[in-house]
Amino acid sequence: MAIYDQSYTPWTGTYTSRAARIRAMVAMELAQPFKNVWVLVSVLMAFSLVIGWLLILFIAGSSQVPLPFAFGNRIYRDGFYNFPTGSSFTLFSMILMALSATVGASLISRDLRHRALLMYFSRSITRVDYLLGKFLSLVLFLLIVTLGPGLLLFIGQLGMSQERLTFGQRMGDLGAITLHSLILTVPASALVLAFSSMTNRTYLAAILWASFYFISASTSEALRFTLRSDWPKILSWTNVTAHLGDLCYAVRPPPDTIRIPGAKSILPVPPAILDCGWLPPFLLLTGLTALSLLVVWRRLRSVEGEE
Amino acid sequence: MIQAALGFAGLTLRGLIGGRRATAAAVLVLAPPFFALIASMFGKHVDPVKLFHGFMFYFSLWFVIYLLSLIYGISMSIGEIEDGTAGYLYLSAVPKWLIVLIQMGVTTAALSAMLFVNLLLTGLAASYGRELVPNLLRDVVSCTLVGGVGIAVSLGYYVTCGLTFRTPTGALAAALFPTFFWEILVTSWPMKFAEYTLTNNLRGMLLPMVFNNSRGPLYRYVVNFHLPDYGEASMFLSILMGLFLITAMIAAMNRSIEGKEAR
Amino acid sequence: MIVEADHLNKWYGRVIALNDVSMRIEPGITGLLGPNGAGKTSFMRILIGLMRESSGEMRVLGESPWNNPKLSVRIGYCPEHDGFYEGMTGMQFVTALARIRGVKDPVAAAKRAVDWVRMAEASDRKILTYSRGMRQRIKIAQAVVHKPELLVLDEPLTGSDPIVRQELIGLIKAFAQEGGSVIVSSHVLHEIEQLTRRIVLIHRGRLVAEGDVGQIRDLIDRHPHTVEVKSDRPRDLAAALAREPEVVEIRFDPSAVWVRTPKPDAFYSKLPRIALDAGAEVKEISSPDDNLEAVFRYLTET
Amino acid sequence: MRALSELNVSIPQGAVGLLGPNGAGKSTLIKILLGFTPPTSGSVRVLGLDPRVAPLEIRQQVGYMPEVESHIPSLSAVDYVYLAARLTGLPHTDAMQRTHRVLNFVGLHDERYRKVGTYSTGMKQKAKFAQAIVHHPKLLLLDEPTTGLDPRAREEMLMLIRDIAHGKGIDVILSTHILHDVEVVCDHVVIMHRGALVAQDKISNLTASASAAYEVRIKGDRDAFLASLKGEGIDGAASDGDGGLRIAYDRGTAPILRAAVASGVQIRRLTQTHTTLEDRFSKLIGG
Repeated sequence: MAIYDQSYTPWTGTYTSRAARIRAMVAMELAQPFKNVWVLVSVLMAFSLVIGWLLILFIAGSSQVPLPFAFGNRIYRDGFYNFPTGSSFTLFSMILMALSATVGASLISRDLRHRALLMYFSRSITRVDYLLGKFLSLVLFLLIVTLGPGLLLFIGQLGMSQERLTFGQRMGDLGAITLHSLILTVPASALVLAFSSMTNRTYLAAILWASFYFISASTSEALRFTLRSDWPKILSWTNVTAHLGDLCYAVRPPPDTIRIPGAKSILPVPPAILDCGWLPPFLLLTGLTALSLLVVWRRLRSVEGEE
Repeated sequence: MIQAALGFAGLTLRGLIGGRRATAAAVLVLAPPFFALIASMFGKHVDPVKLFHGFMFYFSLWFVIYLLSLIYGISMSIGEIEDGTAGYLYLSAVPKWLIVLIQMGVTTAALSAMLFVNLLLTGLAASYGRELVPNLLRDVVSCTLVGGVGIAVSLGYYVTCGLTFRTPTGALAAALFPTFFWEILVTSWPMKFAEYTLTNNLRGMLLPMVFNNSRGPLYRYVVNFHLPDYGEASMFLSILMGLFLITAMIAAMNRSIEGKEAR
Repeated sequence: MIVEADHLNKWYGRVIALNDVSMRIEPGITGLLGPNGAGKTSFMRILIGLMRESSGEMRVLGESPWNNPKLSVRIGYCPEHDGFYEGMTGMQFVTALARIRGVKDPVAAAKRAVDWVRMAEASDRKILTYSRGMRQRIKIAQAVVHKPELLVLDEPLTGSDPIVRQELIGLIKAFAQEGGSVIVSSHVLHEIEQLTRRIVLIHRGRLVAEGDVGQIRDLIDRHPHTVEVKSDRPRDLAAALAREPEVVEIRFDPSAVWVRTPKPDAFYSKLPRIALDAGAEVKEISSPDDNLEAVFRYLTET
Repeated sequence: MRALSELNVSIPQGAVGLLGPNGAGKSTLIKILLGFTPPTSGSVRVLGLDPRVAPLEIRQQVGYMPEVESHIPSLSAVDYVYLAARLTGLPHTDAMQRTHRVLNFVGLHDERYRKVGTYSTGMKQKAKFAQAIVHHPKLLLLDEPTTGLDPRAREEMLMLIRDIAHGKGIDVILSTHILHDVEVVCDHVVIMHRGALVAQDKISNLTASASAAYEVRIKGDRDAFLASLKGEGIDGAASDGDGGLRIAYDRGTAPILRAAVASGVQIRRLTQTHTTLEDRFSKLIGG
């Protein structure tokens, strides 16, 4: 008879790389939000926007009615990411805000509340790894609800659009939605993490982020109204992200004419949301992202050594 | 009993100051005057009345009241339960429904006071370097009254959420999602439902009190729906206020304060 | 009867915290004893009216505690976990709680309570700065500030060092001597023993036993014990022990003898005599079965 | 504030107890060893490495069990320990195997799939212990591992630590203010007070010169027993604050047994302890 040792046994083996450690952290964090029914509901909401569009496309396609609104890449910019166009509160950015508030706000505040940082930092990771892990997990989660529906729409349009496009144009669209998704998710994630690291009460972090979002929007709105000028638009989070997102599609303007018989006209392209090109908003977002990450980093440094 | 009730009022007031939430509230209260000041300092051809009304309309009476009541509504219900202090409160000479009533009454009054400060400062900031906004005090007081109703209604809803849900995240989600999708999105959409949002009712009440019943550019967004007039709005809001007050009291009467071991 | 529980149940979702608990508690000090997670806290929280039972009935001082503020002010409660308004001073905290419980002169009452727990010097400092022992004492001060008839203390002695523990025990006893009733929970038998002889055992949400400490100790002797005796001459000792009728099983190795006995009481009485007669030097006597945990095992697993 | 001052200590291999009252600087020392906080002045070597230079390498070979809860309540014990293993750098398969192995070892069986947030204190401590050993550290730092545990859970935890500290190739530093824990687990003890080293030696050395004492738990008439002890010429009997008696006497157990026979009480437990360590330690705490 052979008896095998069931007690503690030593382990020998090779350690994985730091990247693999961060990946493990991301995988764990990514699995968390889907256990929450509210989060699932809003993820479904994001996808249902797209599914609605695909239905419309399908019906229009099968009855040979061209939809001017869906031509070019306007289906992404006006129909999905920036819908409803021109509003200071686009539906999609609200969904994103609510999702990042419920999912992201707990990421660091929960570790602060339960002192889990001690466990993390007694492991073979640095502060930067930790920060990167949390950041990536939030960005990836938000990409699931931004790029995910975007890709679905892209594939649907591939099959049902009544427009003939070259391969280059298709790839241009793909690049544009990817870029647009990143613009929507990356700065938001950084900001949420910053708020999350400021307090050990998750709900407060979420409220802080929501406050930031709405204050930026309403300040811009109120200033625009009172000053009767357009520059305060840049103060609004929604406007900045929507504007930069819109610019992603500028490579491929919608066709002037549509060759399909029966199509009468094309809706005019709405003017740019901000009249300042891409640089100022881009700098603004980059600056905010960098600042937020710096805040988190500083905060982690002060927390790590604490009792 | 009366003394105990007063004790609650004192305790609630104490809870309003101190901690991160007070900082957040202070930021919320001071942000509009700050931006208004910047606008009136650096803006050219600024009309103080427009500036003041714009901030009041888009800022104080829209976000500030909801976010303030959200912060305090959540922290005075599930927040206290989570921190372990609710156990002390609910072992008192005062029935739970009355505790909630006192807490909500005091908080509403205090938040209205904050709103008053906020509006007054905004008005003063808007008049910086120019003549004072005419009827400033009248506008501030009437807007505070209207805003107070909004605070009472939303506070009632948030406290109900905070007392019904078992975790702060659940309560927050239940509070955030409907409010913001309903109040923020639907309010300015040209659709029929828009007349049933809290915000549009508040704005309806504000119309005769501040804007002399003339729909200026601020009300231009009202398309395809009927803006409730003063009577309709006050009726709607009182019903809502009573409803949420009652649900909050019922929730308090039924809430078990569990220890940490339950989770 | 200060507490009467009748078929009390409490569930959290599918987790059961209390399972059909019926008991009566008389005035005086009563110890609620059970390991971590036995359901002591749930029982206490139902008792003071913070939680509602899932089914069954609880009566405290003749009334139902749920949503009963008149009863609430007759009970003082000291929770296990720390939850304070950290920004308040100890005095402010106790005064505020005295006020909401309808005490006539809250400031004087708070002062009395704070003095009573010997926190007078520190009472003007913020709770934020308090040490563990001070937090424990301020919790007790708030529990007695409204002169309750019944004091409910959840694990008041856990984690405090021996000096603080003795002080707290003194306070609790003093409260009982002035005519109050106390229900105190713990997971350590001798902590409770210093306070009272009346004990209720709870394990896995069930009432396991109740009675006098002596009876509980007798329970320990009602089940078989394995006794380890370390000695220089285990062989001789084993031979002597083997003659005793109480011994059913004997093992030994060069350093110790293990004896299994179904009658521990009789066995322990004889053991010193036998060892002396056998001329063996006893180095140690110990038994894994001579403690409360063994009682829980014995009572719940058979 | 100065937490450690002029501390010169070299901690040998094996199971070492870091003993001292609260605020003695034990936690600070551990944090310096892990590289969380750099020492204001002076130098440290852990397993031959400098924590300021190579904290990650050290942490791969060191397991740490913090005093505070430090868990993630929404994760199951399996996920929690697995995450800890992955963060140290174990590959997926190894991490999964090790996770289940150490959870078995610490005695978390069916509960391992439950959320850690729902655990009792004892189970939480076990999960914390599991995450500290999952990567097979060379050195295990345990900060007050027995706080808040009921007696049974405490013994279980001490047995686990003793088991891991002997014959598994893991050195243990056990920081605690409870003497009993050190005596059960460790071979070596480092006593600290107010940030300074007070004593450091093998436990056997510290106790060898000591006069022995006996801890006795009796059932029966305590006063009669004490009187009989006096009759046997033993005076130094005192309550040990733990429900038993401490008898300072070192010439065999026979007089104690005779006293028990004479007074008719039962001896339920009789163990030998050592006064010096106890005395030294209580002097420190008192002073």
